[in-house]
Amino acid sequence: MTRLALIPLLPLAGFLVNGLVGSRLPRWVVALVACGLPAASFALTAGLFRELAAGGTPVTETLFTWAALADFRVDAALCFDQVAAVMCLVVTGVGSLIHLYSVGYMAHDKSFARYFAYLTLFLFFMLLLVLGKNLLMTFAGWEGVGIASYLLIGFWFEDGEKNAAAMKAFIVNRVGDTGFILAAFLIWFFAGTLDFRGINAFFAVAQPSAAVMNTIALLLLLGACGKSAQIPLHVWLPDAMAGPTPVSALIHAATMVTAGVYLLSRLNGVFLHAPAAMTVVVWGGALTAFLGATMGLVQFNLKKVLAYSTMSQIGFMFMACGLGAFQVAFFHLFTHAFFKACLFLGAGAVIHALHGEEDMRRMGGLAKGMPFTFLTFLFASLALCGVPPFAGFFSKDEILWSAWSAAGGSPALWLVGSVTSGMTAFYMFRAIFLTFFGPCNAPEKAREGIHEPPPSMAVVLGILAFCSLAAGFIGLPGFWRKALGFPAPFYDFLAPVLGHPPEAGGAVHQAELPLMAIAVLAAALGIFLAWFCYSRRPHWAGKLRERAGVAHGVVSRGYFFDAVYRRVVVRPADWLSEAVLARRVETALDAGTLAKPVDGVNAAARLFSRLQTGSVQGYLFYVLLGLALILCWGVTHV
Amino acid sequence: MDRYQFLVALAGLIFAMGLLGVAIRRNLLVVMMCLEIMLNAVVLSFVTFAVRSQTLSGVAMTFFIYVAASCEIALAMAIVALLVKRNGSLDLSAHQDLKG
Amino acid sequence: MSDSQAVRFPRALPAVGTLALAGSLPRILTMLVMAAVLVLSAWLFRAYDGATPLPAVNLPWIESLGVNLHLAVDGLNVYLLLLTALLFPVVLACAWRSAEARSGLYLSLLLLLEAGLLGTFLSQNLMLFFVFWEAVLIPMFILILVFGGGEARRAATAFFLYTLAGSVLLLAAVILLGVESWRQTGSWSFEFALLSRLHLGWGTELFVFAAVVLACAIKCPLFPFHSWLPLAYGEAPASGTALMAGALSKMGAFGLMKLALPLCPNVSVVLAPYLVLWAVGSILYGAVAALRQDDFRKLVAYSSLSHMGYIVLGLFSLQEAALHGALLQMLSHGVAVAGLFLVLGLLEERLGGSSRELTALATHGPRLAVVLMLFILTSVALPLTSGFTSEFLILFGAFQKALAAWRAGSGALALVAVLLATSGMVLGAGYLLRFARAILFGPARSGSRVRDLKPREALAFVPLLLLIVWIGVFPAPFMAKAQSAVTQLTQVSPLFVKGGPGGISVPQPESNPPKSPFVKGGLSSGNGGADGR
Amino acid sequence: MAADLFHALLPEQLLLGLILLLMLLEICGADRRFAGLLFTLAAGAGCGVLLLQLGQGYTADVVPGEIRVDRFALLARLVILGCGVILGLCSPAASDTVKSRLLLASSLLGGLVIMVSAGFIPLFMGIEMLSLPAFALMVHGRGLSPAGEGAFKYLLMSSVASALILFGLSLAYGSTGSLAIGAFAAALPAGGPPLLVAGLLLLSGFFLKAALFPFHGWAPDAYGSARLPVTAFLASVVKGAVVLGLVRILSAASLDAETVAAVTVLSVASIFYGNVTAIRQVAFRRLLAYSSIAHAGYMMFALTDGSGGRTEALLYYVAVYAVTTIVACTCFRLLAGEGDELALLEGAFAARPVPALLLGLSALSLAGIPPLPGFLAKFFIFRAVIASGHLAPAVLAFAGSYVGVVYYLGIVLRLFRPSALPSKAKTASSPCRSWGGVLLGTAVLLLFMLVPGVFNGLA
Repeated sequence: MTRLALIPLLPLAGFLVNGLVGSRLPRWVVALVACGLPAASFALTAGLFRELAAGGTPVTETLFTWAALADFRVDAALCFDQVAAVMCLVVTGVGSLIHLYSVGYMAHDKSFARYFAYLTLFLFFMLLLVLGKNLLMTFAGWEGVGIASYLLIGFWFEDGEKNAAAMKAFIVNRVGDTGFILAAFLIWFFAGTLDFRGINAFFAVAQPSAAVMNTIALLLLLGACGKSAQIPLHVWLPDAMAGPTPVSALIHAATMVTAGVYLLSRLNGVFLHAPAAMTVVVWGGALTAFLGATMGLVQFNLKKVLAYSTMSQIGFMFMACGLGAFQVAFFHLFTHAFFKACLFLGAGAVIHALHGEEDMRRMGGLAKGMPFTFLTFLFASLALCGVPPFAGFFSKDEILWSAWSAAGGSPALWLVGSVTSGMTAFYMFRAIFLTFFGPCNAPEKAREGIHEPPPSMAVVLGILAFCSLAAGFIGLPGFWRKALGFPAPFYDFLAPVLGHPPEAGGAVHQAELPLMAIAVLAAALGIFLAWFCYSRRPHWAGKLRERAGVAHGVVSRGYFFDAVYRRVVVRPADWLSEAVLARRVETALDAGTLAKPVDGVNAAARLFSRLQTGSVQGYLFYVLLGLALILCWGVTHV
Repeated sequence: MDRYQFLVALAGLIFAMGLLGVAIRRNLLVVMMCLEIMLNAVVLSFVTFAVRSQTLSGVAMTFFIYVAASCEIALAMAIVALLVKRNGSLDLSAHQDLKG
Repeated sequence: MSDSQAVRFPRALPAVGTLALAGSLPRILTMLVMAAVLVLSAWLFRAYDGATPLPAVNLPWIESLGVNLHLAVDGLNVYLLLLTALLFPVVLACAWRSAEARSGLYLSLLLLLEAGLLGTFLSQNLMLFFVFWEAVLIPMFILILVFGGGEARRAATAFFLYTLAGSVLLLAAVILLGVESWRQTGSWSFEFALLSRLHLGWGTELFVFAAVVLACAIKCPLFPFHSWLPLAYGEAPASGTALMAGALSKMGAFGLMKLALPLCPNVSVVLAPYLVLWAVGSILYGAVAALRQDDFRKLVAYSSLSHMGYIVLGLFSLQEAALHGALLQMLSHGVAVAGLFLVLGLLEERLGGSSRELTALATHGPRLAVVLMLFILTSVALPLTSGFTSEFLILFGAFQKALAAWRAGSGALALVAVLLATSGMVLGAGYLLRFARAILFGPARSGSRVRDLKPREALAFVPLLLLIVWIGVFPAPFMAKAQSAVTQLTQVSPLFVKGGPGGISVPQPESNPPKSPFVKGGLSSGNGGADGR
Repeated sequence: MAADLFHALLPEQLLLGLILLLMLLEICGADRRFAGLLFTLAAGAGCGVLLLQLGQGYTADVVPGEIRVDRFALLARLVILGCGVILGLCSPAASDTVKSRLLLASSLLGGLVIMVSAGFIPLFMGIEMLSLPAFALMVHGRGLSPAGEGAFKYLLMSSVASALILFGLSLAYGSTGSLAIGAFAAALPAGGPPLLVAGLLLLSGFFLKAALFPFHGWAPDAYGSARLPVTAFLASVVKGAVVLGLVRILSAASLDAETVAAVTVLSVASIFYGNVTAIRQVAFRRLLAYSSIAHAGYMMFALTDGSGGRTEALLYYVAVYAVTTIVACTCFRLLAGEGDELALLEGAFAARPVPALLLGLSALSLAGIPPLPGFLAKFFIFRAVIASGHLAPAVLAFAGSYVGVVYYLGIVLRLFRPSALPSKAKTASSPCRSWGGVLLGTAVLLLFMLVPGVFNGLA
């Protein structure tokens, strides 16, 4: 059992221990197991990463043969190459931190062990997804992650609403998974292998036809959209906030939602040869980013704001992938994991302090009560808005730059990106001002309860805030690399798998600086507007809302996606099932096959038994009749 | 149409009359008699064929037919006596209790 | 003890058990008998090397007509042998505390049922197969009748007569095959090996195929022939329903695999796409019907209808992976649906049948809830469970075949069907999670009488769950067992298309079928109909 | 010659001796139980002798042209006598007076005579000897009950049948010149119009005696009115002897296409009529009557077979059908005593499990559900029918038998699951002897199930 296999198996062991005997163990043992095992697997990942970074070759390990048929052979195999290393680091790193954070957050919850069992189960499936060497292993992780998120979203299952949200999440994910599985079938039909390396190699050499390539790419995109909550399969993400906040931090910020980007980057061989699909990815990403940001503006629930922000940021990543700049998308994924997790955990601390209150209108003025949380929240927000020197600036700017300069990109695309990042800044700081500044309109008795989160949670917030600050420097954009002469280790590390970022010529580099400046200006403008609307003139927000009127209504109802799905999908299915099938078809079938034949036979029985009149001479008449018939038959035929 | 065919035709005719008699007549005793008529018709045909084919098995059959017929009539009369005692009438249509 | 005696035991033991049970010996003896059968079957499962069928009993029964008691373990029935042997002890363990477990009639009916099922799966003689195929009806009928719910009389009669209607034609087909063997080889024989080598005319083959498909479609059941399903599953005792859904429905699929494919290869190949469409219709119908079903037993019954559709889809894709998937699905669905019904049975037994109180199980009976959730997840085809392995292989194989057929220009019917089947997985998730929500979650009720699962009862479910995870994680050894039978079935179809670029193009189906079998001289004039390729 | 005569017809001699003894007992008014014992002894000895002769493969031309003992004769007589033994054991001591034993023995003797006949004269005598005691048995000890009416109807129709057969025989005699069965069977396929009419008349006569569809009028009334043991006797031994008599005449001759078509139509009609009407019946004996009409249809279906194997199939069918009917009737009487309504069976399984189980199993066997012997019997017949190319009629017959399953199922339903209304099942007094009969019958059925080739086996 080599170290690579241990990485996913340790969280599985954690799940089994906490799941089976967790309720009987004391809480500290459960916490130890839950935090220790992911940490151990983080250590293992770091060890392997160090070897890989020091010029090592990707480690692959075949556990066993899953299916060995005459022509369909697939093994249960893991592969630790550059892309997997980065994802593994993020998953195990952020995962362990969130486990630590959860110990404090869920301290007083009665099913403590069950929570950690589900969380480690999620880690196991995510690692399976990331380390999978072929599409089958990744799909196993893919759906496993779906069921883990179902269990975690519906963790407090007494409340029917939460369970409905969990169900919605799983079913929408399942729609995406159908796309994924169909793509896998198509890939096998043409490439004859499910192995990532084999697929990329095959499609690099022989592309059956543009239509086939685009179909495969679009099906993969459907799968990615399902998992990464991109339009049109994004409706489950806001409802997924029903789960505990650390869950949202882990699943709906750092790891699961980025699985889509991972899949796109993994199968870049397919996407690079499907130009039509690439444009769909780009504009899909851009549209999601923009709509996500607009929806974020109108939210009052703190976690929902962050959820829409995640959706928007991943839209940016999809945009980068669509432009062929997979490594840039990856870098943004890397940095986003840190600051978005920090934001969610910060929000968790706030909600924890206010005993479950999530509505920003009943918060305010928490900066005084929770200075440290406010500071980490501020750091992460600045990173998210792309203010230098925070990590977000470097990764988002690189995306905007490739939006401008890359082959698929165009100034219009860049403009959408910039406007969205401006809006991002606005809604983030709107949240900050509503939560941390201004009068504290929390109910009386809740006010005294406002306190800094316990040290276990604070430490995690600190680390993540620091990473949001420091993570940017390992992937400097082209201009700074030239100016400061530092190399970009992140991109160099990913080069063997995802290739180098598009090395624009020297002259074009000059254009990068003004774009960067514009982006920063947009962010600053967003922050100023938020400050102006929400702390200087709080009543302006109300006026703005009336004037927006119809637009505000549309946006706040999530562009009617939910309503459309309910009317187009859910209600017809129920109608079909209840009105048509249950009432008409089933009863018709029952009557047709069970009731009518029986009545027919009984009627025949009544008719036949009337033949028995009781008179002998009647019987004799039947005999004569029979005899006559036979004789006529005999005579005519002889 | 030599006399054998005539005789056989006659036997057939008598047989048919007996059969119709059984089927139509109401009176129990008359029905019994018609049965006997049918058997006599059969005896006639047997004898005719015996003579035509100059073999004696037809004639032997006649004896057995009469043996069987007499036993049958004896039993039939006993049962008819039972029926008449039960319903008090010789009319066949009175004995129709079993039906359905 | 050589292999041959070994196989006879699983067949004879239940029969012997029945006799012992007529007396007053308690259920312990039944459990011993069933456990012994399980041990033997597991030993046979391991001993079967996947290629040479394990010969067992071969006593002549009706010598003059070539009907002999010929039982053997081969690739096709090795899974079902394990499934049947596993289900019965588990079902009895779950029904251990119930009232019926003390009555001698119940126990002997269970043993008769096991003997009949094992006989059907193991028989290598067509007539013997038919005899067991119908003989299984009697114990099941009496089981529903005596131990069923209020509507038991109607349900039992509907079940018995509906299933029997299918076998009216089947008996005629079986005898016709015997006649063909007599006509072509001079001596009467019903051995499968010999019958599959017979050269049937198109008319005969069509008639036999139609008869077999009709009988199996009722038994499975498939879409239009399922009216007896909700009735029988709703009224039978929990153990009876678990066995019906778990093992009896597999007889339908087994019949298709054992009779339709090998005995009527030409017709199977030509009609395969239509049967694929029919199977997918059944999948979708079952799934949609289960969506709004609030009676839990009927919901699981419709889900079983849908999953049986997957098996038929796998069988008639005539592709290696799909066939493996279908075989695994028989095992996996058998275990999962039996588990679901057993848990429902335990709940009904605890709540005295009032389904109104059957909610918020997760709060009142956490262990029971976990077991139920695991079975639900298997039915949802979650990876690392056997449900995923089988449905992935079925859809994979069906897709490859359908795409190859479409690219070769013989109609996109099958491809559309497979796409619909894949979307069936979303519907599956829909109704099963709705079922989970209705029964497991929701606000706790005060004073609910649900007693949680006792360790001894949980022990009964452990083998089922182990099998589910084993097939889910590591199915390769199972597939090796069935490899010989699957390759033999794929030989059936000359249209077998290898995956990968430039698959062999699909030759056109041979000339249109000549006159129908019912014309008086149609069949009797030697082997009528075209003599195929 | 004399030894040959004695040894060949030993069972008949034994029965004759039994009849004479019974007459003596009747005269000096001896005890009933002794008569029952004597009857069983004689019939049992007869069976023993037959088995011995079968073992030796004994054949004898006792009276050349008239009486011939061959393998079929031995087997057929074994079936008839076997049923006689089981019936003797099953009928309760209370109602089996010496006279009823006498009538039973003489009717059995008639049955045996039919089987050994090689000429039409002994055949005709056998048929009459078979039927007349049966009428007497129906009215014996019933006073002025409707049994008399049932008996009269049966008698009338049976006499008409005999007349028809005789007229047919005379025409056959006319064209073949001799009354030997062999000559008639040989001439049948080639024969001109007179032989065709003779054949049809003969067939109609036998169909009337076997109660096939258009000729079935008398069966429901006769079976419905007689006492249960007598109904069992009528349905099993009398019907069996008639069918085997027909087989004796036709032996292996395959009928021409027209007759086959006519017989097929009648058989299918008879199966459907019998099974469909039986569904509405509420009285057990009338249900048995319609079931026997349907079974007559199955049996006559075998006549359409042209591929050989008909005689073994029919022997097996008659044996299984007869024994199953006797076991069913006896179990019904054990459960419901003298009552006749099916409602008496409600919940009988709970009260008396063993007879209820046996009644259920014999009902399912009559319905033809495998693995019970009833199914094997149907399988043998329809194997021969389909082998001679009649697939469509066979499917129709299977559909008819499927419809029949409904009322057999009704019996099993009532046995195992009492419907809501309270059942007033009163337990009849069951003398130990009838248990012997039921167990013997079940043992024989088990033998038939396990060794179906019993008739081809006994070379």
